Amino acid sequence: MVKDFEKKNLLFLALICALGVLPLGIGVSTIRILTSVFMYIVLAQSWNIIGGYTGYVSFGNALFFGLGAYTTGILMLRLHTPFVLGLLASSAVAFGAAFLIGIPVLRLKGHYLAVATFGVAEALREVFNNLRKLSGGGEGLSFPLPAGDIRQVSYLFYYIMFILAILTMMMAYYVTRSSAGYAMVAIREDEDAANVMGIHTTKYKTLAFCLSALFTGVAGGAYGYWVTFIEPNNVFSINISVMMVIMVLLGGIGTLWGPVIGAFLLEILSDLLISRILEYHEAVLGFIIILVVLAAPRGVMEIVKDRKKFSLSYFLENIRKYQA
Amino acid sequence: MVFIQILLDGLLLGGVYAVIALGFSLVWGIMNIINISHGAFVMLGAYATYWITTRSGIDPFVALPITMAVMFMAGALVQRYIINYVVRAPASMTVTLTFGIQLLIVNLALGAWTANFRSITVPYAGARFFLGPFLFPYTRFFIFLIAFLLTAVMHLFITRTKTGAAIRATRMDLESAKLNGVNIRRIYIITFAVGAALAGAAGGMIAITYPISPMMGFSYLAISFIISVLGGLGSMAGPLIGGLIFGLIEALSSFLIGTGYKDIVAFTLLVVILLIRPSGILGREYY
Amino acid sequence: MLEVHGLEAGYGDIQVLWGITLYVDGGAFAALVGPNGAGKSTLLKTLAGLLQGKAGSVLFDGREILHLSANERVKQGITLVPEGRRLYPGMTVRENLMMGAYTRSDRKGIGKDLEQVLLLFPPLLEKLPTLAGKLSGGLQQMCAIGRGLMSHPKLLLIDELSLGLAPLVVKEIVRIIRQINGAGTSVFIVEQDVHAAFSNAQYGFVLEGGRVTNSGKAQALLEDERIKKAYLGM
Amino acid sequence: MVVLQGIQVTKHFGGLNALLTVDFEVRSGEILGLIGPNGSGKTTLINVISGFYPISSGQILFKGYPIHTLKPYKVANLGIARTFQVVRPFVQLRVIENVLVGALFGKNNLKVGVKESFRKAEQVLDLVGLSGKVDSPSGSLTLADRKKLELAKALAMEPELLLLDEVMAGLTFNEIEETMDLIRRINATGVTLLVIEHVIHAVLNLSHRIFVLHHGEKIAEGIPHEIVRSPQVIEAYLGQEYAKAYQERSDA
Repeated sequence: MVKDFEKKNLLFLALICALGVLPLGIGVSTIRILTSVFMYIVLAQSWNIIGGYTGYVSFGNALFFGLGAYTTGILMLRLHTPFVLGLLASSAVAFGAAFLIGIPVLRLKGHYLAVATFGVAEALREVFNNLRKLSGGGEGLSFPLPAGDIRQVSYLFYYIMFILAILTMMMAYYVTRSSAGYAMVAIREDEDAANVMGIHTTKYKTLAFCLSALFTGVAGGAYGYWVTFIEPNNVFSINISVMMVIMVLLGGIGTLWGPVIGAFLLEILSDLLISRILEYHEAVLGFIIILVVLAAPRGVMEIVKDRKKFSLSYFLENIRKYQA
Repeated sequence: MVFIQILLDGLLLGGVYAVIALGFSLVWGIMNIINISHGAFVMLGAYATYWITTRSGIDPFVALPITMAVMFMAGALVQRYIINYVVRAPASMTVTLTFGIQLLIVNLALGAWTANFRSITVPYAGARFFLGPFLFPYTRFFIFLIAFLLTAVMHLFITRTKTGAAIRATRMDLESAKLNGVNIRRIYIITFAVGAALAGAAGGMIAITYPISPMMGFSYLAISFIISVLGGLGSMAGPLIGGLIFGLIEALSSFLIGTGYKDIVAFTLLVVILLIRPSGILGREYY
Repeated sequence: MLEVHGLEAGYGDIQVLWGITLYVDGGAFAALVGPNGAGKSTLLKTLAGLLQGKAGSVLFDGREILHLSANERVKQGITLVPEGRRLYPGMTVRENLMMGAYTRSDRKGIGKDLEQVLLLFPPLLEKLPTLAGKLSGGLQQMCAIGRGLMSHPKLLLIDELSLGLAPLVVKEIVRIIRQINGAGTSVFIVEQDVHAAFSNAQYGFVLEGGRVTNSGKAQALLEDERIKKAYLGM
Repeated sequence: MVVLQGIQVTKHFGGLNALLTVDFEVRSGEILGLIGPNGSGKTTLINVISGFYPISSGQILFKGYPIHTLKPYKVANLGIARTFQVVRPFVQLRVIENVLVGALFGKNNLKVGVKESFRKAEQVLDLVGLSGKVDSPSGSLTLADRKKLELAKALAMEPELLLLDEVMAGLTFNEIEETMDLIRRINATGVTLLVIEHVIHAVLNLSHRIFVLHHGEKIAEGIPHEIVRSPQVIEAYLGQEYAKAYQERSDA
């Protein structure tokens, strides 16, 4: 048992070290893809906390990404604050927004919650489209350019997103092993039963929402500085919200490593598709989404855990499970 | 005067919105599925009308029933071979799945028809009539009438026909419906296909008045959300009244605060109604 | 008419019925009683096709129907009046009754059966345009049974007839059911109220812990001390 | 000493009186049996005590403190635990994690850490006889084990008052015997119990006192042996006619 644990930890450490030195040996475009993978690990894992562990399926988590991006951007551009301070502010703004939005919205469930979170994100997108003075409105916002040559800049963002991904993973790891984590899962499994066992459900739902906002906001800020130009229709996009959900579903909802696998697979795949069949890559993505939801809604993790399951009958059973 | 004309324009537009939301709220209410691909179906309906009109030269209003028939078939196929397998699944799955369908349809359409805007030109495009000092373009006025007609037909279908009764029965008590011999799967196919046909009709109506492109659907999805929540899911009149109210609100807010803010008002309204009264302003307990 | 052999069924992994064997003859009035949690409703749901039986056989008119869906069984002539009535609350009484005839297309026959139902349950007549959700419990039960009759069943299954009804109402409804049975429809009722069940049926079964523990002539069962024991444990 | 007291407790659902001016008291250290035919309001009573439904009128006092306005989690934090008639395990959690949730929250509510709560959960599982299934997924348990788990979840909350809603329904004879024994052992540790049960012989054997609900009203209260001889009770359970016939037979 102890040995097993150590082996796992060693493997994990080795992986971190390998990823830590990896950029030194690869091209800028590959670094870029991996940076993007890390960013989506942050987003997917963060969504996993509210949508996966707590069972409150938000379709508006992009709003934290957008808020984070604009917070860092506005601070850097208008107040010339250092980047790191911007990121800290982004985390605070996202956390605070989640608190204010979460208390009323998390009373809703299922479809109503999905529509409400989507509605809040869209409303905010429109607000930023109209805040011309502050955010540049629909024309977007240009960040100051980071110093250094292309390679140095790509290192910078690789490591920023890498660290964010590790931090998010650690948060998920520790939260799910804490009493709060058990409260969240209990709420997902049966909210009424959780309530009669003494769990202040509103408190833990809101906490989960705030935690899911925290690093999403930071990632938004880092993303803005990375791509140097943001616009509301891009950073508040429903596509970002849905990507979080898809990646988690693909990897395995409510599991620690599911979001990692999902983010990796989908990001690499969509990159391959873009380079091969640019025009139809989103159509193929749509097709993959349909396939995943129908045939493997509990994701890759379930098959990893039990390899015997990898058979046609497993997929057929999944397909039949929810039919009318 | 200008103010009243703006309200009238808003009402006319509200008719189209009502038809967009009619199919969406039907599927949501009966099958408990939020069909994210509804906007894509609207777009397909617009293109169907466009192609029928431009290729055969028949009047777009005549093309509407053909569009609806085509979309009915398309909807039936999508329900039978895709949606049917997630009908009992949680929202995370149904929403994601229909998002995937939307992505697939829109991007295939982009590939096939490019992102360029197209429009149908009818000889009577500019024709209008006056009622007192107020101006009514013929096309929009007809579309408004058709919206009423479709709502009325749907109301009769749901309340007066045997299939309509079975649809309501399925909604009210699934087990009882099974015990009465209702084939639930068939009911779902009909419901979704009718929803798609209505989306098609809405798309056709939009194609007559506005330029269309494969990307047009998404904003109509958002409108469907708002109107369904506004009107509630309990009746066929809900989307009509919700659509008219929304048309008015949109016209008013663009006039009073500015065009840029109308969507903020709309989405804020959506969230506020959900929080205060999730069953909608007109929502009923029973379908 | 109905022969059940070694029927096993349940929900998901949880098995509730353990090898049920029973029969209902053509034209018979049979009853099944048992305490809460014995599996009575599960048995009826399995017979009506709402639940899939896992093993055993269910023969109806000599045909195996174990794997037929609920709507196919209705067409074969088995109709269940479910526990708690389960009317369509937002539909009128007339609409509810007509939903019972959903599988039929013989207009004349349907009209005749509607008349028949209204003759059997006169209080429903003036309530035809009323929403079913607004009826009293007794009227709801009448409407539910009427809805079941509208499918013109050969075998009518009734779950928890007396639940939540005043004794006089139960008596009245039981009288009507005997009338229905007298007209040729086989009736199989499942009840908690032992007396309501066995004082009217010809023969009956006792279900305990998912198994049939006793069966025979209804009158004999009524006097059997073991039943009281099953209920009151004395 | 009275642990729980209900004064004129009434609960309407629409026009239906699920509970009508019910007075009751649960005394410290006792097992109080609550019986009544289907639909008599037993589960509703547990639902209003545990804060699931607000009551329409009346009062419920726990150790003299009014609890009828509290949310369920508050009631639980005060030391009242309940089980559900249709068991509600957290299906995707292991057996021990289900119980852990009770130990973490419940009456202690975060005063104990995760590690210690795991130990507590193990003890409770030992007590109910599930120690062999600690790591099983709770969705895979048999009905009898699920019932035990439901009990364990409530026990781990370290309640002063435990409300049991038909923990024996659907169990075999032997399993019922086991459960009765378990309930006695729980009671022996000082926990007061209010037990709803349809398996009458079990509740008669188990309870110190019994009260009977019928159509939402209390129709009898007393020690077990008196209760089963009460004509009202026999009538409520088996119907008027049956009661009459039985009376005649036993007279003869």
